[in-house]
Amino acid sequence: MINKTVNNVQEALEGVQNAMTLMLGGFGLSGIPENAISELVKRKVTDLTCISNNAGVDDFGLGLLLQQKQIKKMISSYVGENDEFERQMLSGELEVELTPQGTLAEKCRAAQAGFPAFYTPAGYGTEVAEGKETREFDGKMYVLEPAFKADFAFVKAWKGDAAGNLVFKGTARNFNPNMCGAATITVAEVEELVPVGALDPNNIHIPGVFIQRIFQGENYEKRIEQRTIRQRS
Amino acid sequence: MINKTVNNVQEALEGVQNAMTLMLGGFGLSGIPENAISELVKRKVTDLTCISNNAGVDDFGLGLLLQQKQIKKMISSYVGENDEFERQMLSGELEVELTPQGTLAEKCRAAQAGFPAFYTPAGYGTEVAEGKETREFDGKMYVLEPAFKADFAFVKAWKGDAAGNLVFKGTARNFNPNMCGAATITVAEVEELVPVGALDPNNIHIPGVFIQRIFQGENYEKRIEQRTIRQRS
Amino acid sequence: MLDKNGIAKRIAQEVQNGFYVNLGIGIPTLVANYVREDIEVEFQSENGVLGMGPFPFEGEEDADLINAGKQTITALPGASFFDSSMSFSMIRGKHIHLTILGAMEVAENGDIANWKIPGKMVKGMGGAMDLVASADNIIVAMMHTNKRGESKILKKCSLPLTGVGCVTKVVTNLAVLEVRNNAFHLLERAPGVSVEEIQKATEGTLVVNGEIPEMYI
Amino acid sequence: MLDKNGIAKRIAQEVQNGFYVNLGIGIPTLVANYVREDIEVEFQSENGVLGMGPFPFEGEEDADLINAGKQTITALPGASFFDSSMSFSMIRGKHIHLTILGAMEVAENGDIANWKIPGKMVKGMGGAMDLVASADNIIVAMMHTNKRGESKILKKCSLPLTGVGCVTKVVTNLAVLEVRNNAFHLLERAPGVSVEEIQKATEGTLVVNGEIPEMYI
Repeated sequence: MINKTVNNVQEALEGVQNAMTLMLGGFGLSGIPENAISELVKRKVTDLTCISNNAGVDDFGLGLLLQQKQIKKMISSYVGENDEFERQMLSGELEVELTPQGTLAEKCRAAQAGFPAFYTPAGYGTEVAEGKETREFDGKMYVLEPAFKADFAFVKAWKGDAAGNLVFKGTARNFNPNMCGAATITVAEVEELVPVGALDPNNIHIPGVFIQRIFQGENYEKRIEQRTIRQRS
Repeated sequence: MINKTVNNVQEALEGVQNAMTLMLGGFGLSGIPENAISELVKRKVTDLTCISNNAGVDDFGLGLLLQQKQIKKMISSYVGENDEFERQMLSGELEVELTPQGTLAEKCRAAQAGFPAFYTPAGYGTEVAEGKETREFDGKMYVLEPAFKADFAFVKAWKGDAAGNLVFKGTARNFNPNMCGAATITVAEVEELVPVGALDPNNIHIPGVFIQRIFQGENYEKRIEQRTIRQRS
Repeated sequence: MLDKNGIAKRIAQEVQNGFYVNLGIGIPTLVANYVREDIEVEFQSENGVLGMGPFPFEGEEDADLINAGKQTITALPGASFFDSSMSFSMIRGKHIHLTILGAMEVAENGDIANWKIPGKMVKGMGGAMDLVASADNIIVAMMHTNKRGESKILKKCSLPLTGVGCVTKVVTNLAVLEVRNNAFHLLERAPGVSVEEIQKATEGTLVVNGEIPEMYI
Repeated sequence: MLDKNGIAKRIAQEVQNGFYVNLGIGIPTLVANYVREDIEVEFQSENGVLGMGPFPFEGEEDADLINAGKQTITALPGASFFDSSMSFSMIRGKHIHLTILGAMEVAENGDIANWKIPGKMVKGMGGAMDLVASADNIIVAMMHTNKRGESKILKKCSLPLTGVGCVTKVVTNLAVLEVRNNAFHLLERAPGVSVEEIQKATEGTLVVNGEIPEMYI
């Protein structure tokens, strides 16, 4: 067994530098690497390109990095929950590359799986496809999308072990598995670091081979973005 | 919940006809859809194109269909365990399309996921790439491989429920998940059909949306091809 | 004339037994409330759940269980969770039978715009571009006109497109329209709404063939 | 001169701490027996297991747990099972550090042939084409010559290729060769084997630089 554990978030982020491209898991605020984001804020690294489906909210998630103006460019599919984001984008301070959600996921997965590019129907005929190669297969048009290239991927899992094996919970899974192994270094933070052998090998969502560093996360807030309930009848 | 259960293998194979293209899960004899194969033998459908990583052995797995000369063409990555296969191939009775194992898996997954084709480095510069489009990305050469098109996919899971959700066991998983939803109709046979709700939604390998029919399989032999053991010291 | 719930109620009639359905944010989310209970349907949310149930009871909300609108939800028996890549495999691979989503504009050739107003609003397309590019059956839920009374049912979209030639049906507060052969074919009128009123509110080509029945809601 | 176990033993020295390793059928499978026990290594089998352990004890064989050679195996603590697509994501995505496989022929430009003898034998390539096209570090384990004494270390492969320009090292019963700049660079001699013997058994360009040490086995 190859041991991937590091002692803390500081060790986990060793090597992160200005102007790097980072992938960050999560959908909305669900399943985001809270510890890594906090540490990025502390480190004050700037000029970052962040690949993340969303941009957090004003005071949580990637919103914290936006507040500090650490992000040069966002690659996301949906960013509509964040006033500071909108301000920076409209003022031109922030570069934004909007990418269809399924394309975003697959650009991660392509990087993980060694595919240089792929054809997807998403965005054909829209401004998303402008300047991109398109091609017909069986009478339908597709857009060629290249795999992402990133320096670090930060993912958050529910449980993990020293071998780097990960298990996610509910819809907090989302982009996290697709980002594992899609960057030069993948850092996993987990709510619970369990002993090796405690995870059923049949139920591991991401095998440790895709992970370079894993650590026990701390103080998860797991904020709910849209609390919706129904009445007990 | 959309109920996918059918009563038996006969119902499960309704609509299978001569000259169809079938996908069959399994690696070697591990995780093969034994019940579906038996029923295909009984139905005496012929001129089949079978997509399966291996071709079984002489008297088990797809070897049973080869014995009855029901297969016109095999699409596989490795077929070296089967004398009757070799005989039919060398005599020209059987058409064989050998495909690298990872390419085979991804041609299934591409069909499942709505990708028309993909670029893979496997086979570049070999006879596998002859007549195929090749292309350079970042200084490396890739071969364009189209997604499979199949009429039926037959997969074998360990556990499943009426919603079509599937869980596989050990290395019997192999190609089975990638073939789910990769054909017009996907038929899953399971060792144990469990009540809806019994499977942890977090640990489902294949969601039921990819499955059209599911049934409780019977009389699994689960033959071991290469029994290797070590001595107790 | 229908309100949002009325539109959702009418669209719910399009949901057939055995359908996997993806519901967009807004009016589409309401559709789940009106689907007949005697048919088998499963709702997919593209952030990674199939078999989505109603909102949770108070105190049972789970930050790890949300829908594509970031709302807390529940999962029904038989549900499954999966990653984003697999979620869009379901969508791109045409395993989802029906997509219901909102729009800012729809054109008579089936084009749809719903993600960007240049210079004003750019929230992003989320999963909408994948959905409309992949699904065979796309129903748009929307108001027939905007707040200034201008038609959103157009000859040609003026806003940046989400997808081309993809919308199959539009259900608005005024009418049910089928999009076919570069025209909106009027299928049904909302209760109390005349063909003339619909014609007036429609900038795109409207085809009216014979007697147009009122919706049965 | 080495036997099969000797070749495996020598190759085991190439396995470094922290390596994920894919072992082909035949001699490569034996390598696992000789890896130093003080380093962390995991073995992947492309049919869908990472963290492969030794063969099971008698009576503990499981039809649902085999390796790429269809042999019954065990899984070590920390192991994981996955589908074929993900297995080749590991391989194609360069997450596996070392691939060790057998060959029928290797050429001085790094080409390898190991899956077909036209008209005689066609077992198929299995995962070999994916492995050699993807891995950065490919070691071939083979006999230096065939049964008729003819060299298998060639200027150019005569058999259908498995991959082009990919082999980095060859370990045979006679020598350790590095494949670089269109030549086989002799790194080590097998115990008791002279440079002349290796030269005689090698049809491809052999580069001999300075004193060639004997292997330390």
